[in-house]
Amino acid sequence: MTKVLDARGLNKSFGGVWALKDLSVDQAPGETLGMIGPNGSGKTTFINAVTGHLALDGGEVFLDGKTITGRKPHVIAQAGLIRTYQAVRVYAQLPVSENLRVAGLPHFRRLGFSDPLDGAEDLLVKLSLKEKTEAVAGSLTLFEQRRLELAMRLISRPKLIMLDEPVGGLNPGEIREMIQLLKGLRAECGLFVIEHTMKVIMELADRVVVLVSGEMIANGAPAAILQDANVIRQYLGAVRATSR
Amino acid sequence: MLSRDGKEAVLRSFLFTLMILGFAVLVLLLPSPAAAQAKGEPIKIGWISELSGTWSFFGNTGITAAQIAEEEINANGGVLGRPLQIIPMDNRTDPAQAASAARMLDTQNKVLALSGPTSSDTALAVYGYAEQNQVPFVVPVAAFPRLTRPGTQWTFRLEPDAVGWGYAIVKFVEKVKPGASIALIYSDFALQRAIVAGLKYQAERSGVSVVADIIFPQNATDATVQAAQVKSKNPDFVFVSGGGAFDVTITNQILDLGFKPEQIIHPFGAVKMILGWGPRSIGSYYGTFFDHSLGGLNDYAKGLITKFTQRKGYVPAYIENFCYATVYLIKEALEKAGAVDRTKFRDAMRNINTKEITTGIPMVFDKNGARKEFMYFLQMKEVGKETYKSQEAFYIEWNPEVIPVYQLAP
Amino acid sequence: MAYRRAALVGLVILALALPFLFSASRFYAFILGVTYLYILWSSGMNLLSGFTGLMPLMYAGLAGVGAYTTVNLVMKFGVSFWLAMPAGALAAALVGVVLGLPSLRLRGFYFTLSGLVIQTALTMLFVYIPQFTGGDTGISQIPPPLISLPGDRSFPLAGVWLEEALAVAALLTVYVVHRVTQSTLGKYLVAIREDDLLTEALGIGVTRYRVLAFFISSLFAGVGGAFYAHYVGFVSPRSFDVLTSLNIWLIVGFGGQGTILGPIVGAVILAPIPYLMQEFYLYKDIVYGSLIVFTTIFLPRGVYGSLLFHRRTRTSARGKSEAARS
Amino acid sequence: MTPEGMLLNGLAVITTGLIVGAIFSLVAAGVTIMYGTIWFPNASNGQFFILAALLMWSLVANWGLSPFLAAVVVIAGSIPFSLILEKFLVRPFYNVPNRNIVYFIMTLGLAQIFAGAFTCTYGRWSDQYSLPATWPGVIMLGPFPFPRTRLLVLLIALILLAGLFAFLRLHRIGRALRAVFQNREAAILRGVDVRRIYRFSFVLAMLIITTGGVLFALAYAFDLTMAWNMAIIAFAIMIVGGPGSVLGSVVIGMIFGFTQAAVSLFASPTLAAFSYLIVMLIILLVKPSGLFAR
Repeated sequence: MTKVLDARGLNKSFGGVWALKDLSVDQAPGETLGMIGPNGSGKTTFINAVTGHLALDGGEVFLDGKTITGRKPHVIAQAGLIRTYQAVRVYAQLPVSENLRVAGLPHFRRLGFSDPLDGAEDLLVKLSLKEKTEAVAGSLTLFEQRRLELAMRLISRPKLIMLDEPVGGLNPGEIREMIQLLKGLRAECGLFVIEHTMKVIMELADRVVVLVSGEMIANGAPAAILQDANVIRQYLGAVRATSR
Repeated sequence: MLSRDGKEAVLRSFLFTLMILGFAVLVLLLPSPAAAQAKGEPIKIGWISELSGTWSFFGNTGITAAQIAEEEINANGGVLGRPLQIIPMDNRTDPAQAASAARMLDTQNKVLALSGPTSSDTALAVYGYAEQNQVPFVVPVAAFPRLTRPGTQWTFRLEPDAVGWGYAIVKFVEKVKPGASIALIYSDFALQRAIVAGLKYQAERSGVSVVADIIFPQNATDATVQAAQVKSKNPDFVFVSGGGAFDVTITNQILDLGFKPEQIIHPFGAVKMILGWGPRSIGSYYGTFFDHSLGGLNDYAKGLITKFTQRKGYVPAYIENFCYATVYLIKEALEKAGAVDRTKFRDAMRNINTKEITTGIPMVFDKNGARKEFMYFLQMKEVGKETYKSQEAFYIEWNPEVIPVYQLAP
Repeated sequence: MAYRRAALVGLVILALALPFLFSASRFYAFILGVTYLYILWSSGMNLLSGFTGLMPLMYAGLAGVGAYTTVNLVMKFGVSFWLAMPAGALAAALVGVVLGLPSLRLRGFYFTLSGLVIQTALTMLFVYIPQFTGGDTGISQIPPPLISLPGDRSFPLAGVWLEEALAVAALLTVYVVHRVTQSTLGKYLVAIREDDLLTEALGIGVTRYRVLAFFISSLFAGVGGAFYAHYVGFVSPRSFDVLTSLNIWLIVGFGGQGTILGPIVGAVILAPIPYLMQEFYLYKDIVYGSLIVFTTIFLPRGVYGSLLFHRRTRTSARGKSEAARS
Repeated sequence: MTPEGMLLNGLAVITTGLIVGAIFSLVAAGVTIMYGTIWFPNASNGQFFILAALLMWSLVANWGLSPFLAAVVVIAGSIPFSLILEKFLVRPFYNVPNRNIVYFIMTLGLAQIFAGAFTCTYGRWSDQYSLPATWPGVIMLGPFPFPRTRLLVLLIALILLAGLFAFLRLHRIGRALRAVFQNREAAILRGVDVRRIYRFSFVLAMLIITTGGVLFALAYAFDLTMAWNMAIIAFAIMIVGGPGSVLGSVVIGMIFGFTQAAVSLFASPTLAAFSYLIVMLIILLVKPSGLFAR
């Protein structure tokens, strides 16, 4: 059956330095894919390239079997592939409801709804932002903003959300909550998660791709990855060292 | 929003800005000339001029001369037994502002007539309003021909038009050296374009050859290269006319390249320009319509020169004289009209046949309000810090349409 | 809401009535007309500078394009003002779209700077093509718009009636801008102003909407230019130089960026100053400059903007306290 | 054209290009330092430039000071002046988000204030200002007579530019400045006192701009319209050269100088005026960071 995401032989170099080197990643429907790797290994570059924020030097990207290679970001988002940012990004000056409205506006007709806020209620409840509906987004806590970010993606009923470090800056308690939240989403849409926190990857991902300087050095079940000597030498070793 | 320390610092910057303001106000508290005292309801003349902005110098020097005339007239019983009142109005050297100033004087101050602009663009703005709303408009200093284009009803101009100056310059060259060659180097202003149009037209007919024609953009800085170009053409005369300070820059750089002052002809010589050319330029020629070093000046002229020099510290030249003469012309026309009425005043101006108060040069206007034209050419003899001496080299009179001025500068 | 609608109706009636109330003095009527012009212009610019977050320093230049196009059509080709004006507006809008293209690449300050350059170039251009603009001596004796009646009679739309036309134009502009800001487009523009990357990522074609904003905003620049030319009766490159752009921006910023009433407040307070301050011409530039400095320092939100802001913060504070009590 | 004439024109172009370019470069360097470090796009730099020139005029033409003494006075005077400006108009905004726009608009206002003050003070005394030649006479370069004063100005300008380079490359504070140009955060991490660098670079920049004005007054007659021209030119050079790149401002400044000088040989000088605006726009679109940005 068709992959939800199928990226083939992606190449991208910045001034001769390979950010992505012949990288092929695919993701089955319903599967949650994790991506790990040291800083500057090209994880965010991968998201940027796939979601059209960055022009590729080579390679093709398919979403649900249809090509989205070289499309503009907003076209790709319309097609159902939508991303979040490493640093949380919401319209700080606007109230939560307006944030959702803007997020919904470009999609609701395509989805056959009558109102851009169709389904916003349930989302706010599910992400426990209900009582914050009228608050200005800038006044929310980081965790709340992270959740709002999710809501703004979910309202477009995407096929796949690419999350760039979704728990960045959260405390352990919040991280636990976030993981539960994301687990709850897996039924609705595909998740692609970049993380440094192994805990998140271990609990969330069905499969993990390890990136080092733009190349895939391992690809498999989280448990297996943890044992992979190559991965340990090139990446996890470093993580352990720092975490000690 | 600013952070708290930002805020209080901002308060300081507020005080600072106040300081600047206070300083500025102090600088600007210049004494305004007291309105002349005489019996009865004054006859109002709106004086729209460049009192601030790029050419504020000309506006201010001009209005000083006009106010001298105003005071003299009122000291001698005014006009028709009533005082004459000049209402100064700033146009910020901005035509649009001049147009609205005209509207204000017409509708608010209910002036009898408009006058005052010392540059063509502001004058044309007022011209448009005056002709449309039938307000008499006496132009002291503005040379663009369009101001007296055929069909003009309400506008009268004392200064000969710029295309005519070009004609006069060629006539002058023709006299000094028949068949001479001349190079043109000037800034791209409407005035200069008009002069050059007339100059080229007449040059063909007088056998004067134009060997170079170099136009500078209005914001040029340096003319050395162009001066060198001119040099390599080696003409008998160089016509030099830059905008603002660039005029002095061109002149100096032409001289640097080894031209003799005697080869340089400036189309016009306002006092600060002449002082700016400086001792190096002694021997060079400039066109003008009044100069304190002209021979046989009458008492009005002498009076103007002394009074003006007392007030401003420098001698008056043609701009100041035209503004002074304008006020006296308005007085004479009023006396001819016999009543404070716009149409009567306009007709009086049309039929006026008199002499310029200071120079005794004929003052007659054709059907378009263009004056019987004339021009002096003077040669610089000595230049001091605030004064100079020149000597008359050539004088010429001609009819406004001796050449097709309105086609040459539409 | 009801009292609000009443207030709006009142404002409209007032705007339409003022020309007659002022008609006693042509001078004050003229100032009123100019104020209407600036309401039109600043509301138009507000769509870009306020709602889209782009400061178009070439706005006066665009107004110039509109003005010169209209004037040439009317005076050279005898086209009726009412046909020439839309043409001029369209010309301005198209030029505006082209000159707005830098905004697709340049962020914030760099766009502002490019605007400054473009404005300078436009002003120079106006000087260097005298066959269309009359060069730096400008075009004078521009006739007032003609109203042609059945039976090929026609009378010039002058005096009070021209001010009425200006009032209508200003009101229409404000209304259109209001509608735009309420529409999806408006929401997108605000979103783009707040964070264009995020907006693009959410599936909104930022480029298209930026261009659209430029088109509409420049359209108003052109309309204003056309009316300016035929109302003042004179245009020259100096009528449309960078200072005019700054003036319009100052009105928007002073009144309140990104609010509907802000530009109106700003125009009503600032537009008459140069005419009423004639006697103090020496200080005019200094007062004007100081106003710019003050506005940027003390009213980053503008007069009306700050008013709104404080009201909003107060209500939201009350909201919080109630929430705390319950 | 005779070979003699060609040589004459060639030398004219070279000397003019050098002198105009050198003065442009100086002012642009000042502007670029301001923007590169403090993020302060000084739209009123033209007014400061002309202020220096006007003061020179007052001191030399009216008070009869010797040009050298006058120059020293004016340049020295710029230091306290700029310290005051820094304290009251620049520092308050150091921690305001996108302060560069705030600065830009504020300096536009400031420019307006100065312009107003000038037109109704100096503007009433004269429409143009020129100093007597500091060092009268010419030096013959082959057929080309080169005025001594301009030679002097050229030498001073070049020496100053060289000095500026040496300072930025070799001196401790100069290096700190460049560190801030390149990467503010990194500089902070490396323990550079950014506030101090800001203040210093503002004063330095003002000093350079003032010197530019002084030199211009020595070499040319000038009027108030020069202020706005200079502001635009300096911005143009900064943008094309790359904000914060002194090298860029000098290279581009020189190129501008030479185009302004040479263009009239093959086209009308009017084109020169347009050319740099167009170039600037293209650069803005293609490479907003400028040609010499690191």
